Amino acid sequence: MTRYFEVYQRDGAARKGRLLLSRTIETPYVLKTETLKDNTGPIVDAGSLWEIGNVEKAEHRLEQLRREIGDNRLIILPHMCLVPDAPDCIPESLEMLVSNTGATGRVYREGRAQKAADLYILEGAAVFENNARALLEKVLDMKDNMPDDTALYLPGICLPENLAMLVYIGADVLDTTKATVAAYKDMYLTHAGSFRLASLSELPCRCSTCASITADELKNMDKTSRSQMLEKHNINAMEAELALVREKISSGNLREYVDGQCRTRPWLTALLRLLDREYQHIERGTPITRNVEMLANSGDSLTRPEVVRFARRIQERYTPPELDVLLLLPCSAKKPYSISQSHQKFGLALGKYRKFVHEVIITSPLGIVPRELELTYPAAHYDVAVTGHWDAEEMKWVSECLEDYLSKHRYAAIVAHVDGAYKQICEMVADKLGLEIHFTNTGSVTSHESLRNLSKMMEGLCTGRTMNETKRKASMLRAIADYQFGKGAGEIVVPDNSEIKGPFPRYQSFYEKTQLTTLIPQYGTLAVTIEGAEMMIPRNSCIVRIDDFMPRGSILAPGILEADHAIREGDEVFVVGEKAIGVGRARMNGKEMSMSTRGQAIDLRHVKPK
Amino acid sequence: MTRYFEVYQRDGAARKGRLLLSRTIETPYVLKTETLKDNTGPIVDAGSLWEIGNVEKAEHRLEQLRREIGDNRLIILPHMCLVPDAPDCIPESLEMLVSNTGATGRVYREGRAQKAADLYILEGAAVFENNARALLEKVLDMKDNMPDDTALYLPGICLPENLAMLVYIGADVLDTTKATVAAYKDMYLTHAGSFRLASLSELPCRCSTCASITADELKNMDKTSRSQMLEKHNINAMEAELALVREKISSGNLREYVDGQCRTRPWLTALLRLLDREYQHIERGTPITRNVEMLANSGDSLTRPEVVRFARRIQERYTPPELDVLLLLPCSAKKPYSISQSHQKFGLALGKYRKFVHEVIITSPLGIVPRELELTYPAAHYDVAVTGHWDAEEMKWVSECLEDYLSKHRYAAIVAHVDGAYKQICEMVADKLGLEIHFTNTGSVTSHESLRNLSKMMEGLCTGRTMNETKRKASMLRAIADYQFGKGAGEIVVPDNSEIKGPFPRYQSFYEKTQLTTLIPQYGTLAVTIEGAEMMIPRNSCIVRIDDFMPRGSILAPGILEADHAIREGDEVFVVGEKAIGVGRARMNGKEMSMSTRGQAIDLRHVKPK
Amino acid sequence: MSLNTKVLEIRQRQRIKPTPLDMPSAVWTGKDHVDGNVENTLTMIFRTSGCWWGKVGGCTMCGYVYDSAHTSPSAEDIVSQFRKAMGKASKFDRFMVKIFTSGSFLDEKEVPVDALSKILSLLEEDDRVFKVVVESRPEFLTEESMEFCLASLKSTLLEVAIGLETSSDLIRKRSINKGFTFRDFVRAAEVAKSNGVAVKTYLMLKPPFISEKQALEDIIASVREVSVYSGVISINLCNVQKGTLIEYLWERGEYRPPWLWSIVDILKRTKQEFPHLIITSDPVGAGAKRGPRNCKECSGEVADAIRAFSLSQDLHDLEGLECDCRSLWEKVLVLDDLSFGSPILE
Amino acid sequence: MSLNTKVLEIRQRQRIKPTPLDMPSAVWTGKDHVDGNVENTLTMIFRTSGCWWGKVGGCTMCGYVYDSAHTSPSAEDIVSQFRKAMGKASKFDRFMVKIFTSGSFLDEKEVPVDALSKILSLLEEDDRVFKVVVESRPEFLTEESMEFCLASLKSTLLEVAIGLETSSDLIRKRSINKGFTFRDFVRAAEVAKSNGVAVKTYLMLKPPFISEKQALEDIIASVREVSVYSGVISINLCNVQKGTLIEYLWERGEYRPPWLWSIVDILKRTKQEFPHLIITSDPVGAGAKRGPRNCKECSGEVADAIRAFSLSQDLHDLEGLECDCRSLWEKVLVLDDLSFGSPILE
Repeated sequence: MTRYFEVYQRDGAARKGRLLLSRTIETPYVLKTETLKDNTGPIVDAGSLWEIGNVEKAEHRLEQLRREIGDNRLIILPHMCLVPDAPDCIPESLEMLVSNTGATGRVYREGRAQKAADLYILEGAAVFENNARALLEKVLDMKDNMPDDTALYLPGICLPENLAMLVYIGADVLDTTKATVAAYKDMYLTHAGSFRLASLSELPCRCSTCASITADELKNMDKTSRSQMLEKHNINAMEAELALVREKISSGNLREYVDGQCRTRPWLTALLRLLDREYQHIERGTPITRNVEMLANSGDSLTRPEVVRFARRIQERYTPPELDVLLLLPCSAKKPYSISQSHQKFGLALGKYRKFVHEVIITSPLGIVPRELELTYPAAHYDVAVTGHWDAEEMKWVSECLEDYLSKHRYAAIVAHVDGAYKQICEMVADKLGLEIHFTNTGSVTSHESLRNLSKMMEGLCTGRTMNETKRKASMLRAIADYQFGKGAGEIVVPDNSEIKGPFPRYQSFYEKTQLTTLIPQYGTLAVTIEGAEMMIPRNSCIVRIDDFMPRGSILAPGILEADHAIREGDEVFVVGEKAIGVGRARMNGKEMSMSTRGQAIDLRHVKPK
Repeated sequence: MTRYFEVYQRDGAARKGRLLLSRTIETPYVLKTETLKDNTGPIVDAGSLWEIGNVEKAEHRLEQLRREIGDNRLIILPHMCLVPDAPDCIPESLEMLVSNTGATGRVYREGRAQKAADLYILEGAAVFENNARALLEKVLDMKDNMPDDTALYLPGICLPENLAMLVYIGADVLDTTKATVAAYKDMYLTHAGSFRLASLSELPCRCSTCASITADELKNMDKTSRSQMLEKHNINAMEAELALVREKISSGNLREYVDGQCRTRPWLTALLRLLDREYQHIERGTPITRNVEMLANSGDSLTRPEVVRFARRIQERYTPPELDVLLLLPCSAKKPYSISQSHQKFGLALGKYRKFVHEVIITSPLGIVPRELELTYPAAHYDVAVTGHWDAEEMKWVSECLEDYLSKHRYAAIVAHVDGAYKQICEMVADKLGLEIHFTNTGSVTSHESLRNLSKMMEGLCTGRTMNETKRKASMLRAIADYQFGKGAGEIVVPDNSEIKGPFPRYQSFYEKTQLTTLIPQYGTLAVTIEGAEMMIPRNSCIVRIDDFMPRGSILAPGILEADHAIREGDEVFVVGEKAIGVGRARMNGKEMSMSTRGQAIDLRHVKPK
Repeated sequence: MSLNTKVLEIRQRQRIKPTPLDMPSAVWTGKDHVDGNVENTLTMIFRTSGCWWGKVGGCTMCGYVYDSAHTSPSAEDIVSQFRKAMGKASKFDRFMVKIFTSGSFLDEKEVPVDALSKILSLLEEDDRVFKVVVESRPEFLTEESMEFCLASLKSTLLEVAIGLETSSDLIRKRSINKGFTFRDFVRAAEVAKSNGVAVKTYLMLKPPFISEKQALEDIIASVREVSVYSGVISINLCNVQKGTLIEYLWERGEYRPPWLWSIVDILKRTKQEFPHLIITSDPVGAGAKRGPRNCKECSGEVADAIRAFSLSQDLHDLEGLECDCRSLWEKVLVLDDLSFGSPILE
Repeated sequence: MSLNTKVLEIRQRQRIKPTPLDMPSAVWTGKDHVDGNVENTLTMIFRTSGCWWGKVGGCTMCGYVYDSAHTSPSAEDIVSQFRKAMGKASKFDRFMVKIFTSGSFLDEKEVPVDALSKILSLLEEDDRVFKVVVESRPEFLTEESMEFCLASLKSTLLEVAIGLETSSDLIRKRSINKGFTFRDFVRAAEVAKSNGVAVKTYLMLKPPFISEKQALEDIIASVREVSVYSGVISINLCNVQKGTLIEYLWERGEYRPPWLWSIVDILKRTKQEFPHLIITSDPVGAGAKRGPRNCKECSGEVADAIRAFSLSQDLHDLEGLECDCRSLWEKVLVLDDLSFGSPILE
């Protein structure tokens, strides 16, 4: 839709992008509000119809302005703002205003059809400060109605304390209005909330402004100088927060930051919680995998999209191997679980019975992790605060995951080698489903006695189906394929009689001497070869259709005709064009690929001419 | 114990104080570690026995150092540090070292008898980074063994990200060791965690150092200059965080800040949770009331000391008025509840039946709030994130509070005018206790139909005991007195036949024309007159015994002979001396009053010579 | 939903209490600047059947509709209201009478012709009354109505007051919902003028949706355009009246009344430009949360200066006003223009 | 709990695997600086019943005790170990022999007198062997033992190596738990000297609890004091051996092996002060997480320079070493001194 805005990194609804104007503006961006009126900046406000008087004059002003400032600056088209609760009384003809050249911004009002623009401004955004539900509703409505490759500007609402959250819900552009107003009201802003200047005994900041003066000196300045100093500090605080948030997006842990930062104000916490309930919205932008640790560090971690997605995919896509005995195990601090001391001990205790046993790990916040998926993000990538105590909500969530699993999948026998909260969970679920679970633990799960108990229990139970080493490896790759591409994908890309090479965890599957997949341990995902891709393409999932060209290196969004909307950033995708097929890694989600006019869509790994 | 350290503000285990040395050092303080070796600073390290060689030489060095630098600088006495897990092999004679004059610091090692000092240093503190349980254990042990009016120094562990939490668990002095080391390892520190310099595309800070340079320029500097710049930034980040934390202590919302800040690292979250479980330790320093809002903004708010104390005092100290009908109501966003629109509607619906009814409000995170205590901190002072959804842990906690109440106090009838989670809680508890609860709500609790239902229900039930307006007011003051001073205090300070003057909520109780108490609406506490004090003193609680002097204005800690250890900051206390009795507000807790040699202990309001 | 529908919807939620039909809504005495002198004035607001425009929706800021009677007062009732009102002026030797209804005094549906002629005759007969000001929407200001009035009111001066609010048709239509155009006003003013009747114009500072700066500049432009037709301009400062769209928005944080600094600025600039024009403003409710205001410190003092100037027409009365909040107002002028649909609440 | 008890407790948790009694623990060949020349050396470590001091607790850094045999080897066993070891030197025309046990070669409980005299005689008989170095705790270095050795070893030079570790009695006692004093060392060294036997002294850089700077300065002071009694000083860089107190602490983040920059600094300063003293250091395990190290980039190169200097005794070999981590080490020297009981891990 735009030649002037490009998104290049995403995390949930947050994203990093660039407004490609007279100078490149990195987003998320905090606009110095007053520069909108200063025709020298990269973004210029054409003004309000209230002041211009009528649409003809507005049209004239717009034309003149565009001539004056050129195409590479963004004009906010003449607007006539109401307030959110006002009845709509804007002349229809105002919406027809367009600038035939150059970048434009438009005020967005719910319910009005939207003409093309590079930037949309949420009308009356500032009214929704402290109203989490209303703000989220408005932003979701707006996101539903604007293309992904346009920028979203929330005017007049930003403070250092809420900036991270505003970006997290999807803002690309914010402004300094509140920072300035606060300064002139003698309010001192920080990422941790605002202070009345009069109440401060020192300046809790080391910005270049605050480093130059003491609290008492500042308090004793005349009003204008004082306000100017405060304004500088407030804007510094906002820009520092902005830069931090940008770096947090880059490093893949904005969620962790927001999880803490939202505790500054109840409405921000409410916003986080409400946003998590808009799973579709936030999951769409959440990469399938990351190479940083995921911290599950508050009660609200149970609902973060990575956790919910993992649980849902287990529920919807996972098929257990054909074994009769289920062993439930506790998680370990070290990841993947199987390299931890405790799991190595469990393995030794199982010994020759291991081939009879399907292992499933119980954990908070992920719920359950079948052994085959222990490498899959975030199962091998999370860390939690360990106190030994599980709260009721954790217990509930994990129980629900286990309950869902046990009600779908039947075993001849279920053994749980667990203690404490893990055991309580097993008991609750067993009770609810009327299942018998054998508990083997006495004291500590790694004590000699407990481990001996486990061995003995298995000795008695393990008489049914078994799975040899090759099958076990194959079932791991299949489970990952199903997790990644959907149920049934595993059978295709890891057919029966596949050969599995490589040491754990660097497995590679071969079929009739041809390599089809490689397990990438860092992410716990499968990379597919071109031959694998050829087998997967008929499944018609994760497909990206491209135009009539020979792709190489990476594919840009404009070259894409259509893409599976289920594709997520980081997904393995199959490229199908008239000239070639290929396989690569998605750099944006499928909807963005289909709709965007700018940006890297796919890092191609293999191509094969048709 | 000390002439050189004074604490003047407390919040939980955190505190603001001053080291009164050659220059006054405000604590919490971040020491520039290297200055310990520079004999010109206010704190000087006399060195290690490992290096000095033997105790005689150490003694000599100490004497010489004291002569050189004078009394008003603090000397860290010669020490011989091991590491925490080392067996003790320190010569006993080393502990005997004393400086007969001037301020001193000592290294603290668990299990060793402690000689007097102004500052104690936790041996090997840095080893406990990332080990919440061990650090907390060590700090608690240390706090148990050192007087309250000495400073606690945790060396080598501080980072901007953990500073707030270290102060929250009780650190007074920290240092820059890690900031410097990080700088020389090309690590860029922020309150939100650390970054590898190489990974930064911009500097997420606006400190005077970062404002002077770009990320790329910094990366391209030679190693020494780069490290020096990074060190300056890292220390700036730490000092900004320190100043912020000090202001958060002043403003009474450090907990709220820590509640967010601890999400940076799992071990910090674990530390918060473990600390809350050390209720004795943290409650002791928590003021009884504050004049700022208390934010209950994460799952961990359910265990903060203010919440637990409120619930416990209801359980241990509260006696309901003698009425037959209990009405359970939902809380309101506006506080106190009774001025909210919803509660005003409930009141209108009750109408003439109100005098038959005892009202109890259900709320998260406080559990239950009897109407009489709705003004009492934090019942009138909290705010929560509202999403309409209650998590399982909240439900569990509130249910437990209600269950405790209903199992202790019997009514002829229980009515609950509630919906959603409130109703579920009532049902769970009714079920568990085998009680019948009448539900009157249909749809919304403030709908006409629901309110009519409530009226009708009351019409049918209200035939028993009643309470007139005066009694209702008196019962409010009594409940507050019991809450504040312990069960039975209400009967003493608001005797039968008291007259209650003043408009809600500024009630005053009179007995035989003499005023005994005033309700302070801001805090929801009672202020007692000298006549009231005379009646309370024989109860022997909240008593402070002073020496043979005539107190006026405020009482300093050294003037106190003995104080009730149950006294908390903000408590109303009764001063008993040979020359006079008095009544005032505690500025520190009872143990501190008894033990401290410095600091304001009591703001005296009334005195009467004996 | 159109603006009119929304306003009507809000109106219909209000309850109007029954009131006696022979008692005026309000009467008070005061002082006004009249033709170069400070004179006593008697202001009376009649309770009538109410403004016809207000009954079908009406202006977004107007709460006066709720002063109307629930049934139409008769001609006798209105005359009776007038007599009771005149009683308040017993202490005056000379005074001006200002007559308002919650709508238009010249609308026959509100004030029957019999009552109109009776009242004007009684005023003509009272020698103490030197001037009469009546308010009306422009559609009732016709050759006929003028002649009718002047027939009763011979030697006593007549002035008609018209609530134009702004010279911007866009704002009057889409923000205020006033229901007439600037052209309508001009026509009415010219009719008055040609009949030798003076015209007083009411303007309205800061209707909804308009930024502080836009509002300020709109009034300056309006004064300029109105000065051609009207010798007296009175600038009302919008306040939050019960049962209005403005109130509905204000309760939701979507409206802030004008700053007093804005009217000070307007008065200074317009009086300098038009020294002979009488420009007044009564800062009703100044300093209250529903009223025009600066900060708590200075609102009282600044409002007093505005009142003093309105009486004296002397710009010295507006000199020397200073407060820390003035620099905040200056920033608000800039930023409120760039907030895209939300007022800067402080 | 005393240091000795703790060390013993840790020792008792280790399992010692049964090994053949007639095989030495280790044998290797190398080059050493000997009296101004670089010579071939054959180093052999006998498996004996073990260090008597190690059996009752012993040194905090020493894991050699686990090289001892589970039952006492006989004199024949030891001689057999010797013969097998000598096989490794078949390619040499001239070489020096260095004999270690996990304790003291001169302790009769470890090496029976028969074995001792047999081995020394065999060495004397072998013309290729020009010098023999044997290690012993000082208590076994007596007039009697010297005379006994010299009786067998006539023309072949004898040197005794003593693990003094440090000249600080405080550190040796409370950090290393060595079980003898500097005075004991001096006595032993003087006995050797008076018998014309050369003394080589082992020092130990960075025992537990000691800061990097203290450790560095302690070695410098030790070299100074030892130089009076010993012509050859070899500085061991503490590494984390299995089954030691150091390992126990290291696993808990409470010990960091010394920086290679520290030994470079020590070598430079001591060699400058004592140009005629032979000062060597073998950076065993350099760069490994359990070994002495700088950063990943430079550890290899710096360790090579240290080895080169140890052979050449030429300070030029230590010139030109540079790495970004050097400035970190400089900061660590300052800060590790002020960390009050926790090492600065990096």
